Amino acid sequence: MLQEQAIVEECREIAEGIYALRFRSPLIAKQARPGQFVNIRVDEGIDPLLRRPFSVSRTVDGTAEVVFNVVGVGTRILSEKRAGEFLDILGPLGHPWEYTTGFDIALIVAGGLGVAPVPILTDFLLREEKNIITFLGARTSSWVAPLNMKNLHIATEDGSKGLRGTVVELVSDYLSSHNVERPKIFGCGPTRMMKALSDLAISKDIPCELLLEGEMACGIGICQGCPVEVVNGEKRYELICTQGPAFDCRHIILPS
Amino acid sequence: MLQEQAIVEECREIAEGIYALRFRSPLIAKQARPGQFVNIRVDEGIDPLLRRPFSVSRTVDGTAEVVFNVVGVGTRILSEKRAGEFLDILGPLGHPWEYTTGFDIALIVAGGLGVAPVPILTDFLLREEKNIITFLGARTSSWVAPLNMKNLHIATEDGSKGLRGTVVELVSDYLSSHNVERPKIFGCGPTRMMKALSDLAISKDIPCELLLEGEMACGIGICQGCPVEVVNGEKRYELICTQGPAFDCRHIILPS
Amino acid sequence: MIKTSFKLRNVEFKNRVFVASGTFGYGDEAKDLVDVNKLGGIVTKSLSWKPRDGNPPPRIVETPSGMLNSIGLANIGVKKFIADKLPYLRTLDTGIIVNIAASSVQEYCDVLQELDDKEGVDAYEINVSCPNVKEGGLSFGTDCDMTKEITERLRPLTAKPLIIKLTPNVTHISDFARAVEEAGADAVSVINTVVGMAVDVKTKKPKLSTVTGGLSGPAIKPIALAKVYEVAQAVKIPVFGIGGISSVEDALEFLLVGASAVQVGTLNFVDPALSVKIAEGLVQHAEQNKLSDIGQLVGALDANVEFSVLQSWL
Amino acid sequence: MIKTSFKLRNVEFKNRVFVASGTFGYGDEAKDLVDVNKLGGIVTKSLSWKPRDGNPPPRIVETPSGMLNSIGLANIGVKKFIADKLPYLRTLDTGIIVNIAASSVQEYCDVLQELDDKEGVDAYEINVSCPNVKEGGLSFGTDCDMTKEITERLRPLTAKPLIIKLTPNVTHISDFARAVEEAGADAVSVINTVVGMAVDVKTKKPKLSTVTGGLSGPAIKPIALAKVYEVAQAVKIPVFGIGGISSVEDALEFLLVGASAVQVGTLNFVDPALSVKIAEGLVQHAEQNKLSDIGQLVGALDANVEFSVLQSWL
Ligand SMILES: Cc1cc2nc3c(=O)[nH]c(=O)nc-3n(C[C@H](O)[C@H](O)[C@H](O)COP(=O)(O)OP(=O)(O)OC[C@H]3O[C@@H](n4cnc5c(N)ncnc54)[C@H](O)[C@@H]3O)c2cc1C
Ligand SMILES: Cc1cc2nc3c(=O)[nH]c(=O)nc-3n(C[C@H](O)[C@H](O)[C@H](O)COP(=O)(O)OP(=O)(O)OC[C@H]3O[C@@H](n4cnc5c(N)ncnc54)[C@H](O)[C@@H]3O)c2cc1C
Ligand SMILES: Cc1cc2nc3c(=O)[nH]c(=O)nc-3n(C[C@H](O)[C@H](O)[C@H](O)COP(=O)(O)O)c2cc1C
Ligand SMILES: Cc1cc2nc3c(=O)[nH]c(=O)nc-3n(C[C@H](O)[C@H](O)[C@H](O)COP(=O)(O)O)c2cc1C
Ligand code: FES
Ligand code: FES
Repeated sequence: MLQEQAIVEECREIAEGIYALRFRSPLIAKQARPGQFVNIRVDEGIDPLLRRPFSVSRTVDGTAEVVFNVVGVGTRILSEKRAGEFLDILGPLGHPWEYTTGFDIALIVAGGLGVAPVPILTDFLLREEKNIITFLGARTSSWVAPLNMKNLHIATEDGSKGLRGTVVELVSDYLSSHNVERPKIFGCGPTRMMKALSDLAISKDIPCELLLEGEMACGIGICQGCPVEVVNGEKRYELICTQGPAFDCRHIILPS
Repeated sequence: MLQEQAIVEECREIAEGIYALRFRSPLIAKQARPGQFVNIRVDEGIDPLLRRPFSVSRTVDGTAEVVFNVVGVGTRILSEKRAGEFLDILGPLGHPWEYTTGFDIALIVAGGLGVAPVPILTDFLLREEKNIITFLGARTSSWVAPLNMKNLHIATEDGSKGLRGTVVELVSDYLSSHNVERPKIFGCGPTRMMKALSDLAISKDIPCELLLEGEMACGIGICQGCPVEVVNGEKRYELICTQGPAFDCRHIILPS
Repeated sequence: MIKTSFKLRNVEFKNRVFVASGTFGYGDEAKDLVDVNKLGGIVTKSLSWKPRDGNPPPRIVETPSGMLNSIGLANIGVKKFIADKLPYLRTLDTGIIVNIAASSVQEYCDVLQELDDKEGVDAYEINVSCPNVKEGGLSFGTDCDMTKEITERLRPLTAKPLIIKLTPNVTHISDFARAVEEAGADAVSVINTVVGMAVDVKTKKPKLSTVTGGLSGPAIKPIALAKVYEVAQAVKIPVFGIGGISSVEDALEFLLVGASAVQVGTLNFVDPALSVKIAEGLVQHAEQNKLSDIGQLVGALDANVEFSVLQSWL
Repeated sequence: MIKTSFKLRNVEFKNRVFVASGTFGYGDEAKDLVDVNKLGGIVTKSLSWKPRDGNPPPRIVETPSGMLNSIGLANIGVKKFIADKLPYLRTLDTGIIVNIAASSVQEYCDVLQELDDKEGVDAYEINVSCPNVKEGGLSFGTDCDMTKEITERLRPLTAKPLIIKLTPNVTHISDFARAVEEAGADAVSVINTVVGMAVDVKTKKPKLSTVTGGLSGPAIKPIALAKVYEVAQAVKIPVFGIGGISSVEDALEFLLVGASAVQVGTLNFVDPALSVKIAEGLVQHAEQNKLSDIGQLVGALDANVEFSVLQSWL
């Protein structure tokens, strides 16, 4: 973990309102593991005050990339960054997905901007020589499709692209019609999707780690601002920023 | 007076840390009189919260120009504006210099960024067919010199450029060695300079109007935030933004 | 047609958006920039019996997302207001709420009585954030008994709506709201500015001539919302929500926590047309949410009240 | 060599810059990012007798130039702190101030006594912004008598510096400062967070699970400065100035109005290295201004005190 003034290498719109920002940081590029995030100070001023957390999406040649949706003032400012500007970045942060042991086939399930960490996850799974099946919501598939996605299945709710239905229905159908040996689900997306995915994983008795989001002030465990309720823990809450963002779906109670 | 989203036509650095920003506004260009100002919202956010006031420096072909020094966050943001961006502008505001009657020869005396309104003042004085003698501090003379300045006298305190001494000493010397018929002083600059200028005007019995600055929240007379102490007024204070910024030097007590 | 109006005692205001005292002059200065006839009303600058010069400069300083002021209640005095400003205000098709400031209970009464038979005054807002000269300059507004006494003394003097504007600089603002409700106030305005200060580290001098001043603007919006919420839970009379409103969403927040109407203050300096935009935005919001009356938003907060006892454990 | 240290009772702190309670965890989390040995000290997260889960999410919401929190004093409890955190803290070359929270006077005493014979604890800071369970959850900190009682009860239990951290959510904070000074406190910390709230207008729900929370960050800096100034005028014991500090200039403002030391809070989340930058920046400032002791800045405000009585006329 370090705080640095990284140089922006590129910031481009990859789909409507969705941007990929790449910055130079050999250390983050080297240390980041799938599911970890960086906490970015979008502006040197004091409004907006807090850093904004983003999953590391890819790491290439000493650079790291984040992919984000413009939803408010912070992401708007970030989307206006240009190559050569400096960006105050803290990272890599958080507890990554367990991508090495306990499974043979990785089922990656991402909805919406949950697609962001899928490229880095795929990279590391491939290094571990795992089999991968990827289920994505459609919106950003045009960006990730040309990357290293494996066995890509795409869903849209209206069936306009890929299969019709939610991404979780897609996984469910797939599991019903295929024999998947020693699978593990890697989930990332909106809370509602994660809930459905968690239910599916539990009912099918498949290991499943979900990447959570939540309001964060610090991202490094010093503010206690990012609790998630857990079962069978020492305490009632754990911190998303340091004990997560990757959590075993059986360990957490997703907020309703 | 109007509030409008004006398009920036140009923003260029004219001397170190000093910028000229030109925006399209046929109405302000038409209505602005020498000494009036515009109040600019430098950013659509809420920090910095307040507008920033700047003298109208020139008006050309439906555009108006302001000239400013980068001294803080607002002027920094303003200096980064690019052609084509929108700028929320309120203006023209304030009570201008009386540039039409009561004198034949205009002595324009500007120190520091007080040079900003000199070009528009010169334009209007010329239209009134007044004689003009201009006394400037050196720093921005390279920018104004090629404009329409008349009978330009430049001073620097160290004598490195123009005459050695303060701009007020320059005027004083000039008045001692020349016979100036029906003069009037138009002063603009730092408070200390304005004080000396005021003293000079009073001792030589010359009419003199000074352009004041001061903290402003609204610029339009609704906050009572910009008082200047006056003598022989109905009240103890008048408002710089509406009753000024141009004041007869005999009417005001400059803050110490 | 969406109902936008709301009634206070015997006066119907066209809608629930006002401009706050001291942030819109006497209502005539910004007439080229704002169509005040689209507002619920204008609250005037505080008026005292005699004209007041106000404080020496600097009176204004910007702070993070806010500003401090110490205007010193500079005003033209009630008589000049009646002679010079009221005739114009009378021609407007909007509510005119005259704000009154004073340094003694008697002065409050005198100013109100001077105004009460004049045409064009719809209601009074009483600024109790003024130094009580008898008590060595301690603010009336931080003394619950004094605040109540002012209300009790003013109540019999007028049949028009009497609004007491409360200061946030007290421990339990709801005590003050209850006291003035009991004393017959028709509404409360919440909040006036929060005491604050700023220092110029180069000169080592305070940035305001009076050392401390009043903090306003978006910075105080969270504080104002909490105070409005506290007051709205405590009293039945309507609350004017004030503090840092800079958007339609901000206004909605105030309505949801229990304000019956809102006042736009500091942001008038930044965007004089904002109050009208908010009035229009509320109507749009009502349309989109199929409301027939903006009043349906008032106090519509979906809060788990049980949890709120946890608040003291921050 | 410029003197940076300052003494509180029997403890010498290396310099006048600290990190505030609840904004730096237990001091070990950010060790890769900040060299805490360059600070005057660390104030720990508030500790209670038993571990506390804290409040449900959301606990955090950003506001204009600030943030609201309602952590609910989530903490590991004093015993686990002693077992798991103190051994590491003991290895540091910086002051360790343990902050204590409790829901009864007895609990304050118990926590302090549990700590008092442990090596590595330099001083206590008492967070009185906690609900007094006996009084139905009303905060100790808004009750001057309770605040005094806590101080009186704790004073005989320790020879170490006892710092009482005051809440700004009261009418006259100087009354509280005087009360704890009388009761034997060695210093006061000013301020804790300001009560505030925020609403999600889409869901109509409060943005914090507890409805209201504590406002911190640059937005409250003007309020904090005014409170520190008020307290510093009222008592002789040192004041820790806290509230929205985001730069060396901000720290200077607090020193000038009378703080003997400062604590950096919310800004640790934004720039974990800020406190060290401020400690270094103060030394530079002293060099540039030819001061031999940072202490020369304390209370060096050049204020015209006569004017400050005008403050109530905002
Ligand atoms: C560990 C982590 C990883 C994340 N990774 C990504 C990512 O890879 N790509 C991406 O686009 N976003 C990601 N997010 C969400 C991202 O941080 C928010 O979208 C961003 O902070 C919004 O900032 P803003 O200033 O634009 O929006 P704001 O103005 O702060 O808020 C606008 C809207 O977004 C919502 N919002 C704000 N913060 C969050 C948050 N932390 N989580 C969910 N909703 C939020 C607000 O409730 C509001 O409705 C991640 C969040 C976390 C905690
Ligand atoms: C009527 C009027 C006309 C003006 N015309 C011009 C002009 O033509 N060109 C120009 O460069 N400046 C002009 N100024 C000053 C200009 O408004 C300030 O420089 C500007 O507001 C600073 O904004 P900032 O955010 O960059 O600085 P801030 O961060 O707000 O402040 C930085 C420094 O500038 C000082 N400062 C801030 N506001 C003012 C002010 N209003 N007057 C003097 N000092 C201030 C502050 O005390 C501080 O030391 C004018 C001011 C007024 C009132
Ligand atoms: C410059 C200024 C002058 C003010 N003058 C008055 C006044 O004369 N009387 C009064 O009751 N309130 C006065 N106020 C307080 C405002 O009416 C309002 O209550 C406060 O500023 C909070 O709202 P805001 O954050 O929207 O500004 C003044 C506020 C400002 C900023
Ligand atoms: C997330 C958060 C948690 C806090 N926790 C505590 C706490 O446990 N005990 C305490 O005394 N103060 C606590 N505080 C208050 C701070 O120590 C400080 O007094 C306040 O935030 C004002 O300073 P700031 O504006 O620099 O943050 C907390 C503040 C924040 C933002
Ligand atoms: S975001 Fe601060 S502890 Fe997790
Ligand atoms: S700046 Fe508001 S009255 Fe002059």
